[in-house]
Amino acid sequence: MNDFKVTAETIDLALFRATMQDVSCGAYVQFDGWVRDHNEGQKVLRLEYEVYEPLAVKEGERILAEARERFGVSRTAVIHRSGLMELSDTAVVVGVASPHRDEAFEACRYIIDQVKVRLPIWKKEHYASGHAEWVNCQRCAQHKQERGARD
Amino acid sequence: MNDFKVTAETIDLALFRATMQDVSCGAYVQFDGWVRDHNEGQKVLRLEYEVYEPLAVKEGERILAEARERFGVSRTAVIHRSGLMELSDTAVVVGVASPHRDEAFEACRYIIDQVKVRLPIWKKEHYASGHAEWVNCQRCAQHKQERGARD
Amino acid sequence: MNVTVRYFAAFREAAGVESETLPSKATTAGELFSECRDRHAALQDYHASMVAINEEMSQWDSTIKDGDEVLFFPPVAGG
Amino acid sequence: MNVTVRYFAAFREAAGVESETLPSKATTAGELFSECRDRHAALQDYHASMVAINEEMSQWDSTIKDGDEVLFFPPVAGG
Repeated sequence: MNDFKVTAETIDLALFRATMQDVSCGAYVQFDGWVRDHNEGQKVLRLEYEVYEPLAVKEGERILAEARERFGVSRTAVIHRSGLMELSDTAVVVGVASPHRDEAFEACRYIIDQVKVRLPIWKKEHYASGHAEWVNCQRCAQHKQERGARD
Repeated sequence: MNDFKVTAETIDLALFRATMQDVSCGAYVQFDGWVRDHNEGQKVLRLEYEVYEPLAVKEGERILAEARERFGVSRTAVIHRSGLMELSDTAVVVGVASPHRDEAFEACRYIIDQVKVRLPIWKKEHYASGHAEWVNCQRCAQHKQERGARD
Repeated sequence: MNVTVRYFAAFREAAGVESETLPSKATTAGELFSECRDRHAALQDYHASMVAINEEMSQWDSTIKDGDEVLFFPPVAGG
Repeated sequence: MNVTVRYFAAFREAAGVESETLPSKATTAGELFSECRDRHAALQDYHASMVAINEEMSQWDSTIKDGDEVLFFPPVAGG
């Protein structure tokens, strides 16, 4: 099973969703991360993701297994982009199908939070100023801490 | 603006998602309600939704405005099916776009919870036994109560 | 006074009619519902049900007046 | 002993190399990183960074041995 995928191509969202379909499930929650035009006051022109694929996939599969185990959801999948991306492109998609919606929301949230802090993936933002920078996820660091405190 | 729609046709999910795109948003959360093959131990063959459209749309728009107000999200939309539906059909889709994901998850959750308890929409399940029944949402009643206690 | 009542879903099936205009002495939507139960014994209680008056979601103790259209909504299950 | 080090993202740009095999006296991944900072002054501290040894996510106090491949991951930002 390889439900965590990395791709350098545009993510095929219709295909992704089709693979999540499950007649025993009443709830499907999907998170899409989009390339947005600003970050911390700077105008963003494009993004670049560097992914160390062997470990990103291995650890990504682990995250999905944890989500199924913890929340009892039926299906989980992620596709993460690598390489250069333009504004509004989908950088990551997380899908969770479950009989009921409580678990689907919780598992989807868990997966994207973990993806942001545990996987060897780096984001470089290219700004209108001509400058480019590797970005740390401020909010994510915070989430990690909060989760640490809860666990 | 009419972001809350009712339709007797199959929901066009690709079109729905395209209308949610927003270059100022980094997060998009979508909830799909699917027709599942069982409910409380009974095998379900198909579903029927009765919708009183004038008030469902009016109250639905109100729910979306509340979500934007409470959570500060950028875009919200819902399409709800009416009429006869088969297994795995999408009965409802909720989309929320926001600069950050916290708010997108919370607003999406808020909208679907409210849609389930506040709108003049009724679900009739047709069972393998030949029997058919108007369904009350047990979990929803519970959510309503919990929310009431919090508010 | 006369009011028009519309029944939905399980209420419609219990009442056996979709809509009816009837003379009423009720002052509230709840009282009107009781009168309708007298006409249609199969109607359940309005516990957990909702009511709309002239296309506005209302309360069971909302006042009704001559010519109102009152919609009886059994327990809902959207999504 | 000899180990192979791979730098990613900001670390690669700071080190100016993608990978290098070097002699080391380090017993832990953290000590190895310090040796690498001596070679490449632009490398930042490993605060909030991660390390993998032979394709397994590891800790900065994990033991390294001759022939290991050690991957230095600067602070990540998936999604």
